[in-house]
Amino acid sequence: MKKLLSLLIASTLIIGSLTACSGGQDKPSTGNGDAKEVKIGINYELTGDVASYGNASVDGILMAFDEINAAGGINGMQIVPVKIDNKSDSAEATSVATRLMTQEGVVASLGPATSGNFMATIPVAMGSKIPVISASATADKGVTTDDKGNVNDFVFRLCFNDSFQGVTMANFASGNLSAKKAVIIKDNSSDYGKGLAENFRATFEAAGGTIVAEEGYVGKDKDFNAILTKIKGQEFDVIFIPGYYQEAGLIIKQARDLGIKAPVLGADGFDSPVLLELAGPEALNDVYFSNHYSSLDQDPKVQDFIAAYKAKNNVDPNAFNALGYDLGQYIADAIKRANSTDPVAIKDALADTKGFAGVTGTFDMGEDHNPIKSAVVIGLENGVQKTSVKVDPK
Amino acid sequence: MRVLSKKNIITLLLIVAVFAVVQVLISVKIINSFYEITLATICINIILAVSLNLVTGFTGQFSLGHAGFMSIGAYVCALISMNTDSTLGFIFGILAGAVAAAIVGVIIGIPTLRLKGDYLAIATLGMAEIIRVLFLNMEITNGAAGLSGIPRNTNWTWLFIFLMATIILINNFIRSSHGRACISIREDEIAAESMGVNTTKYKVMAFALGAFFAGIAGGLYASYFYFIKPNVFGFMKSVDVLVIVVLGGLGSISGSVIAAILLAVLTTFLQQFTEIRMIIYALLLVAIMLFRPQGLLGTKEITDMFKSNKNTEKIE
Amino acid sequence: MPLLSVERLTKSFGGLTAVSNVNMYIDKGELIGLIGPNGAGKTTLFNLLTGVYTPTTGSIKLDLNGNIKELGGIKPYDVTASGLARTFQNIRLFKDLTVLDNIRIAMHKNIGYKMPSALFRSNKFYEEEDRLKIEAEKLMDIFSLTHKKNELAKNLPYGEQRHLEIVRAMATKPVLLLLDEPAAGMNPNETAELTKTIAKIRKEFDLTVLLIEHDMSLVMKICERIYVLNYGMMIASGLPQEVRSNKKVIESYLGEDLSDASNKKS
Amino acid sequence: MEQFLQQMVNGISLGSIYALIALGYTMVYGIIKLINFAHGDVYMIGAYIGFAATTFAKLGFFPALIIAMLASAALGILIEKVAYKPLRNSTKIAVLITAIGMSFLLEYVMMFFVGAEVRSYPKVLSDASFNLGNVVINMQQIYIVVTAIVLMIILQYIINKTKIGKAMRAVSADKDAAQLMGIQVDTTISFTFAIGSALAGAGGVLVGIYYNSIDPLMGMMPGLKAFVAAVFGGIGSIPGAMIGGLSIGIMETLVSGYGNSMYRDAFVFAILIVILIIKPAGILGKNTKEKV
Repeated sequence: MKKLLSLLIASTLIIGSLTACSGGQDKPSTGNGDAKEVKIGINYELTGDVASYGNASVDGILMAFDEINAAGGINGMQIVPVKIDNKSDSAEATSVATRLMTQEGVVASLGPATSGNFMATIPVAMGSKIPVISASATADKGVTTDDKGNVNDFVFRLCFNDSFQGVTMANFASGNLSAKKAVIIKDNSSDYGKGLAENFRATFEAAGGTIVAEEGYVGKDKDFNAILTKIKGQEFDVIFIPGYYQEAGLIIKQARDLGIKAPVLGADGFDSPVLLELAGPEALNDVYFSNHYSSLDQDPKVQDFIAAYKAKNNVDPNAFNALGYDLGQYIADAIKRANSTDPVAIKDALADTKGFAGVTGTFDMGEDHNPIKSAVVIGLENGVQKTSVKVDPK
Repeated sequence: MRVLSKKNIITLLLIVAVFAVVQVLISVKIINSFYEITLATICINIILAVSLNLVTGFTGQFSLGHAGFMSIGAYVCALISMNTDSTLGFIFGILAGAVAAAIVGVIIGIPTLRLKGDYLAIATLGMAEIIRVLFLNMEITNGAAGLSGIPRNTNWTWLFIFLMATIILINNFIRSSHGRACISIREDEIAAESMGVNTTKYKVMAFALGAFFAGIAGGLYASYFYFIKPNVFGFMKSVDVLVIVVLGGLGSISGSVIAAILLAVLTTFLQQFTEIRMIIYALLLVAIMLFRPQGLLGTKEITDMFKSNKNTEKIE
Repeated sequence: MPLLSVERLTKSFGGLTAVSNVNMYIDKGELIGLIGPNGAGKTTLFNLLTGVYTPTTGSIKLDLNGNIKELGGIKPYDVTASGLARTFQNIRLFKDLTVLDNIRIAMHKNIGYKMPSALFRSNKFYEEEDRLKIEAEKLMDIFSLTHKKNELAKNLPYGEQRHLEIVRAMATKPVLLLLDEPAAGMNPNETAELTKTIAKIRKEFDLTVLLIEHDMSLVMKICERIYVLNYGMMIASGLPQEVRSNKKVIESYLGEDLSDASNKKS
Repeated sequence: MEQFLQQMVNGISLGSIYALIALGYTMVYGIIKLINFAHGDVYMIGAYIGFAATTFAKLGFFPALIIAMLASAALGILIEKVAYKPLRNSTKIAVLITAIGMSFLLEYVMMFFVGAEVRSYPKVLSDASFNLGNVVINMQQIYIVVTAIVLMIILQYIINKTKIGKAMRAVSADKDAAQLMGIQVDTTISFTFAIGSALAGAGGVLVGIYYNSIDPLMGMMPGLKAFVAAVFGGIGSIPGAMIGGLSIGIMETLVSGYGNSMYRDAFVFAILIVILIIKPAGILGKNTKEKV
């Protein structure tokens, strides 16, 4: 009886693994091939908690790929995106990355959008020697460098890390706004919110300011009246909201409704037309956030992208769209410069990027695989971008 | 030692053979690293499902908080093996995580297991949410950012060892007087009490044992997937495990094993249907429950089917 | 002191007093009947004796060779461990388990190994399981259920299910067996069979029995003493013939002639 | 003190939303003892229907509310007929898994069609606010509380005074007996789903207007919290759902306002567990013990 049981387990295990195998007999053809097309993996959060960020990034990436393909591709090769959903789950992200690299024969993989899920793909990339790039994984530690500080060769990102934006906004608060007391309302359910909050606090306090309160919320919350009422009773000069537009828009609206007039600060998570829709124009005064670019920028690259995106999707692009678009351009540019579909050559080209001019800024790829680019701090007036201050990296 | 009966030794040899075959397939790369991940997911899910089956299928206590116990095992194992990166550290981490989960299981089980049915389900769901919020706010767990860079000290060998240990030990438990006491609670709690079964004790025992093995699964998960964060162990994870158990059949260990494999193959297959994968998954879930609400095997084990065939043959 | 003595036992649910100030005793070896019309509180009294309900006031004392134990308010499994076992009015077998498993579960409290032995299958585990199986088979032999040991309880015919309930209760090795309407729903043949069985187990296991019956034919025939409950109160007690002629008892049965009543089958 | 009053205002308006969803939960649970996990998603669909009605059809608040309620009611009946009715004699857990499956289905079908991004409602109700002392009250908060109370009163009336209400209570007490008494059990259950879902749809529209933000996964957490509220108040009891919803809303607000906002959800669930242990039937529920 037990024998039969285990026999069965055994055979199902084998059958299970074999059926899994039979699905993928098509040979992974890493690069080279007949050089008519090049496969690029897209490993994003298309369903689950953070699906909106994943979908927005993929929109941008595919828009870039479409443009490139329409213009004849990379050195004559058409880009074939292999898009797989990771369900906003880190283990699934690992599995998808492995699938893309060992099964689908991609030369590079883009995404995931959030730091944790991106980190889950890093060991796979390092093992398979195929580059992974994220446009929005902002965590300071454990992304492009490992915990000992060594650079992860095959890992790149296009965005700022949390410390840069946290520090930038803290300096902006104490410098430009002469704030002495600040309140932090952070997205406690995302690594992004946590990282920004920590860096903001450290810098702001070092500059002589005090954090009078630090409150938290979780993604998809809609009611912030309780914490806003609580801080309303305290004295402070600015509110820092490390989080995404979906909640930040509501927080700003509810704060203004309750009569809280203090300036609101945020980071690139604010950059979305949805912020304006949620908060309404009246509430969006005295709101400042750091971003990669400003729509005020008259650079034709920026204006063309905004116009093209709008023509296609009927809305203004958000930060994920823009970063995704640049990510698509960036990988294509690297493949072109490498003039090869060998992942290692692509990796070298990615690392050796100088003066890449994207929508989200012109950058050199740094030694530590973080882009060296300046940020802009955008000021909103009635929901419209009115001011932008450029902040250069140290 | 009667445990070394001929039957059991043959079983053992078969288990070793299965292990060896898969090991060979891995080393000659017929099972490549992608399928190896699927295999790992299957092993971890089987451990989770079999341990939940002990609580929900055999003892009849409806739990929606299995991911909570898994997360305890995962965090404890991750923290220990990040500080002592060695196989010994890993083994110690796994066991420490499992024990921690079992202790929490006892602490939570004693008050909540007096509840019945849906109320217990909601209470266990709440308990798992509380555990998750604690991990989200603790310094040592690094909050929402999670723990990354967990050394991968696990591989097919360890996964298989823990998988087999889980199946064999839970199977042994079920087929002992203690296990029968648990089953009697599922069948009729009042009658069980009147037959001298200390229902609270056995519910807590099953709950703790289930938590222990969920903790092992968590440790394996942390160690295999390098990275954990609180949101991995949310309500959805508990539901995923419950779906495996119900799909396989409440009270059927082999059912859980088969369902875990089927679902893993299905998920892998559905990966390519990016936009509609969750729709297909949901439709399948509803359809299976509509057409086979008792699950694939009901309360039977796959071995029972062979046995009943044999019996009828004899009679004829 | 008698084997079981119940003193001033009362149970109220909110405003309703289901059992009120009941006194009774059972001597070792007796076969006692507890009768009364529907809703008289018989099953409530049973549930108080077996720990399902906690008494509002009063005491239930069990005397095992001078070792006196209070049963009121303790858990059903502790009551069972003290030596009381019961059957249920509406059969409560473990329906989806085999006959053998039903019996083995009831033997659980006498098992001689601990959980680690079960998990790792020590020699003790095998020895004890063997012993259990032998004992269970002995019990099944007595009730001629052996050939059905692998049948699911729910597949047995009604009469055998009732039998199995008794066997299962016997498997807990009780000193006092409480039978809750064992003949309910049985035809005369089955009832006769049951009567024989009860007599047999009394003799073979040196057992004391308390029997609830709504209908009196069985009770009058085999019980040595009878208690009569109505509206939660003990209205009469004594030998069958005394009870039969008791005015209060007759009234409580709506003036029916009890000889008639005893011929009727419910 | 002012702050406390303001927090109570916040808590009551949040609680009213939980109460609206909880009412549907409690009715469905009361009648077929099923945790209808898809209920939170009916609320989400209601919000989207209201969104479509106000944005594309340019309807006002009341027509949009009515349309959303009707459509949600129809959806509720459909879900019941397709997914739950065939399982009426199955195990509880099979039905629960089906409910979870339906919940996923609704969420991801919506995500497929409308995308994962949040949407915002056009302004169909005045969001003017006025001050009572230093306490700010938004007109929309008043709309929400009033709508919740009115719907609860209507519901209480339907259940206690009408024929169908009587049928609902009968089916909830004993389905088989009700059938024998000539009550059409299926119709009654459908009706219950219709009313419960209509309430959820109304909740969705109100939330859409009040918070101005809807997305396909918006039903998950409020759905769970509303179930907690229903259990807290005593499942199967209409006033219980109302009290439970308000209590959960106020408790959350107080934890965020005076305690640590990061432990808000943990606190709510801890309270739930404590309530379940000391009074398993909830505040207004009746304790029923199994007959032996």
